[in-house]
Amino acid sequence: MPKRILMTAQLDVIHKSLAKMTALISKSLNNMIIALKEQDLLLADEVIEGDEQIDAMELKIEKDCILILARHQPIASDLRDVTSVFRVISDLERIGDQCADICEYIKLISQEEYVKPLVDIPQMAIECEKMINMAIRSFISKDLELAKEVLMMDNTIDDYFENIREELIEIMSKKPETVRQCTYLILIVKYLEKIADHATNISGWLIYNITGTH
Amino acid sequence: MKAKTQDKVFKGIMLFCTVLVLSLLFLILGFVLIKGIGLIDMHFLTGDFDAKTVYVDLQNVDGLNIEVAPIEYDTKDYLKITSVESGSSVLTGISNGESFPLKKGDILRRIEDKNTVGMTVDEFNSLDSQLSGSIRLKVTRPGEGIFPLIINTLSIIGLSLLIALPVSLFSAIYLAEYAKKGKLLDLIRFTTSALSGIPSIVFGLFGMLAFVTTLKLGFSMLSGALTLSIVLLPTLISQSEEAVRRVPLTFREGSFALGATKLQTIFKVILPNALSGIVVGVLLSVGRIVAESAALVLTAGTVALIPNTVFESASTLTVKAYTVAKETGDIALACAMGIVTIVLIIVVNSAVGIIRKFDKMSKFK
Amino acid sequence: MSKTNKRPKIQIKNLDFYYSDFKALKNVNLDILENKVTAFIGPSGCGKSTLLRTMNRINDLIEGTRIEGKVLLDDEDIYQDNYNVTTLRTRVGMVFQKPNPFPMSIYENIAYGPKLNGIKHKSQLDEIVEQSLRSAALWGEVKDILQSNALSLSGGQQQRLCISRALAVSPEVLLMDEPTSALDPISTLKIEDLIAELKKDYTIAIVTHNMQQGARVSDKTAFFLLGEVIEFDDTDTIFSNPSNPKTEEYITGKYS
Amino acid sequence: MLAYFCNFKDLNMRKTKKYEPLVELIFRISSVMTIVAVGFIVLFIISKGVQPFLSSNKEGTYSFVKFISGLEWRPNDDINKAQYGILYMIVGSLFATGGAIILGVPISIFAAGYLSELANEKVKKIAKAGIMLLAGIPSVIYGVFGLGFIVPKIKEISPMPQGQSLLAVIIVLTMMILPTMIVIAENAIASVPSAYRNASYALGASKVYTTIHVIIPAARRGILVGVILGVGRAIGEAMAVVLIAGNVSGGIPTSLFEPIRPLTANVVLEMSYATGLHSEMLFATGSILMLFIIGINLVLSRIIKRMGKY
Repeated sequence: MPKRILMTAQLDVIHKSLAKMTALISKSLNNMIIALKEQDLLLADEVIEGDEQIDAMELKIEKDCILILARHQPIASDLRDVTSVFRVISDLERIGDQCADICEYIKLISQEEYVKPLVDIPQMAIECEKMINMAIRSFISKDLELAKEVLMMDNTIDDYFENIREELIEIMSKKPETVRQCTYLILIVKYLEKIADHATNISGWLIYNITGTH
Repeated sequence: MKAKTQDKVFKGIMLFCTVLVLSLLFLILGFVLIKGIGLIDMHFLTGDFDAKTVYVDLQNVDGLNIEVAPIEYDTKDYLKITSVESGSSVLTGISNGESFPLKKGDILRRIEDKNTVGMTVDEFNSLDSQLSGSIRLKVTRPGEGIFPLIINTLSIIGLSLLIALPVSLFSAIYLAEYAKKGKLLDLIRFTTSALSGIPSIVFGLFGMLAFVTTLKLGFSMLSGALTLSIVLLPTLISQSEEAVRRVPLTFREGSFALGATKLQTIFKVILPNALSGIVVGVLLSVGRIVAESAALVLTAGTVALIPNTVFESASTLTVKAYTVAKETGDIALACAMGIVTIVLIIVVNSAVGIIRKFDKMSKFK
Repeated sequence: MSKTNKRPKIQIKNLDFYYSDFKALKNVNLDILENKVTAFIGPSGCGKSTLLRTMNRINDLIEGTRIEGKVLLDDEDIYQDNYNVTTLRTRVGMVFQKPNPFPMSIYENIAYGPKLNGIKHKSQLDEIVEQSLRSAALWGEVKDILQSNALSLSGGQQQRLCISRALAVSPEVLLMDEPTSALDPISTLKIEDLIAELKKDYTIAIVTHNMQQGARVSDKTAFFLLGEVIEFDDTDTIFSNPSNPKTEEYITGKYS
Repeated sequence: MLAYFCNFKDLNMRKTKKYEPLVELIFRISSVMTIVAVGFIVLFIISKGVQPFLSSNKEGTYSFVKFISGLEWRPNDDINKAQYGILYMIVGSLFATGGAIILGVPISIFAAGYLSELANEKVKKIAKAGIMLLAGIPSVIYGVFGLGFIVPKIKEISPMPQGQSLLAVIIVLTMMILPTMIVIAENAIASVPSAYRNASYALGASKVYTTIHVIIPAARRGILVGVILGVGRAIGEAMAVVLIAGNVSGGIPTSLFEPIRPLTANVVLEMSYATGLHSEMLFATGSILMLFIIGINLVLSRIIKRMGKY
């Protein structure tokens, strides 16, 4: 049977770049969490700069995907493979941006004493990181079960978000001087919740890639 | 490099063979022309083949130029007419009731009761002036004219085509339009190719056995023509069938679409368009008959006269060329006849060429 | 798609080509890069096949053709006087549109070229035959039926046989004149895979009226229209972002 | 208006419908004519040819073995003095035909190859017209040419007193069958698909190399058909051969210069005046000739079929 050498070679290039990009994303996530916990200004900057590299990767993969569509007219499973990659990279890029935004806020409140020792937020962040990594792994290794699990985890993240948000609002209502820091913390938590949403998107695209349905 | 020399060698061989074959053509044509051209003149083309001797009655003998001339098949010298002036009385000669005008080349054997052997021209003139009233001359008109042979050839062509053409045409139509695959069709194809493989001497044997003896037609133009019609079947059938098949399918569909029946389509659409192919078949057959001799020798006989009826023997040009070469060994006369047959064949071939070219041009694919 | 600019194997320099008085090619200038696949695309009658056939001078066989300009093979003009045409054709092989194996055995077909060039002893011929069949990805399918008649093979197999026959004279360039237009889709893709393999050792120029095939197999693409090269560039550019509007029209199928 | 048309059409339909089957029957009958013709020919000749060997034959009988193996042909009204052996004629015919084929086939293949592949248009047209004419020339003219030109030439170099000989027959037969074989071989070679030529040139082969190694082998089926026709015409030729064969009355030829009496000559020479047993023996000679030709055709066409696979 014909092996369509050139096309499979192109697909490999894309998958390798994707793997590289996802590695960058999980590194940024991890750094972001550490920066959040230790209010490490240097690490936050590193994450922010790292985001440009992620954006560049996204552009390259996008160009490769377009070329393979133009040059090799992939169909059926190959087509789903390319289109799902094409869409997933925008989710990944968004995740990168959100990590950078979180770090911006971390920097803003890095000099202050945290209003309360952060326990839930880092926990939520770790939960997000786990979810993202699972989503990425499920996408790359095309693991349908793993992807479904990721979808389940979304609710836990949402609960975190509600509780932390209510807690912070309560703090703010009692101690007006903490309003600035708490707002930033609420924004950080909001970003974490959106990161989780992207994870579900990634899994959703994997499910589409395998089954052809959303 | 080795292939290069190999190329040269092969090219040399191929060129040599082609030149050899064409030189054969010039060799034969040259031989036949050189040997035979001398004999060809009006007399040769229009005269009878066999010499004949008659008694001619004349009022008087004037306006006549004669000379003493030896005759091939006779050692003695006779008086030969060199030319006849117009209006000369000899043109009114009568031989047993029919007019028999004397003409150039006739030999005067006797005048009244005097033999002209050894007579000089003056003696003849002085003798003739003494006589008055009607004079009787004994005259021999030499033969070796091929006029009857040409006529016989043409009539045999006509007769055999008359027999063979309808059968071949109907057979071609059947093969092209009606025949279905199967045993019968295979048998027809096999026998047609077998016919074209049988040598003409075997046809001659068959013709002699079937027509000459069994049907008691004797050595005659009819039995010759019947034999030939069988010889022609393969050529006529294959050419006509091919011509019919070449008529494009769209013609048939058009005609059927108008409600025409199969027969109407065949006669109104297919045959008219296949005409040129059929005519080529006829011409090729004419060429074959002109070249034919073996089949005719044993069936149409070797009499060099124009028969009054179809049941009398009639020799064609080639048959007589054979007998002349075989019996008298007269190469020159045979070659002269050969020239005429070759001319006929050239005419036929070029006609075929023209029709094929014209046919191509009128083809609209 | 590596962008490195490879050495040009064949250079076409302001080439005009005439069939008696019809000008089939007008001032064509392009380079065929070594070990790359260059595709010629364009509507039928645009001269793409004519150009291909000038590269091994097989157009010489057609009476009344005339050429102006240069065709350089390794910087040597193949149309200069007393240039040895037969050696040219052993260096520039050609595969035709309809598979045309000789009516001989598979072995004879492939051995024809080497024998023609003076290779005689059997052991050498056997080796060349196997090697050519392997490089045309046909060895597995025919190694036990080498003596059977080439015409008994399938269309795709016959075309690969013709390719291996061309490879048997170890050409440097392989010209392919619409090699798959007479083949079924599966055989077509097999031939395209073969081209992808062959380009490692041979420079390939391919004419195709099927744009998608051009996109799939080639590194460089030239778009022809009415005997002129409208655009010649990397296949990536031609098929994603062509500069000339006529090319755009053609490859998007809006060409009238 | 419409009514008129319908009426007209019905009339037309009824008229032709009636005749159609009758005319089609005529077509069918005429198509069978070739079978009838061949049937009668074989029947008549074989039945007449077999008679002299049947004991019931009123003209007297002659032993088939003596006929087939005899080396003397001396017809005689007195049955016991008559000799009707044709073995030496068969050998003569075979030698002559064999010689013509050995000479003719290579020449015709090479000439056809040149004409079809290497000659330019003008030369091709003229040469083909010339060859068509050669093919059309009556065999008697070949005989006359043989008698007038070849026989004297052979006489000069031949140890025998007269020029009529096996050699003369071979030369004339070759000249006669060359055009037929060339025309058929040229058609066969020309109809080899040009894809093979392109393929061969593209491999660097020259025109001549391609013609010799690809085109002619590819056309060998057509060429063999031409050879079969050539053989048929050579062995069946009568008129030309009679003039130059010498028609000796006995003895198997041991050299090219010896005169021979081919089967066909035997028939033509004596048929017109032969009677009774003598004429039946001539028919027997004819049937032997026919069997030969049918045999050769079957054998060679079998070869062609077997060659079919390439």
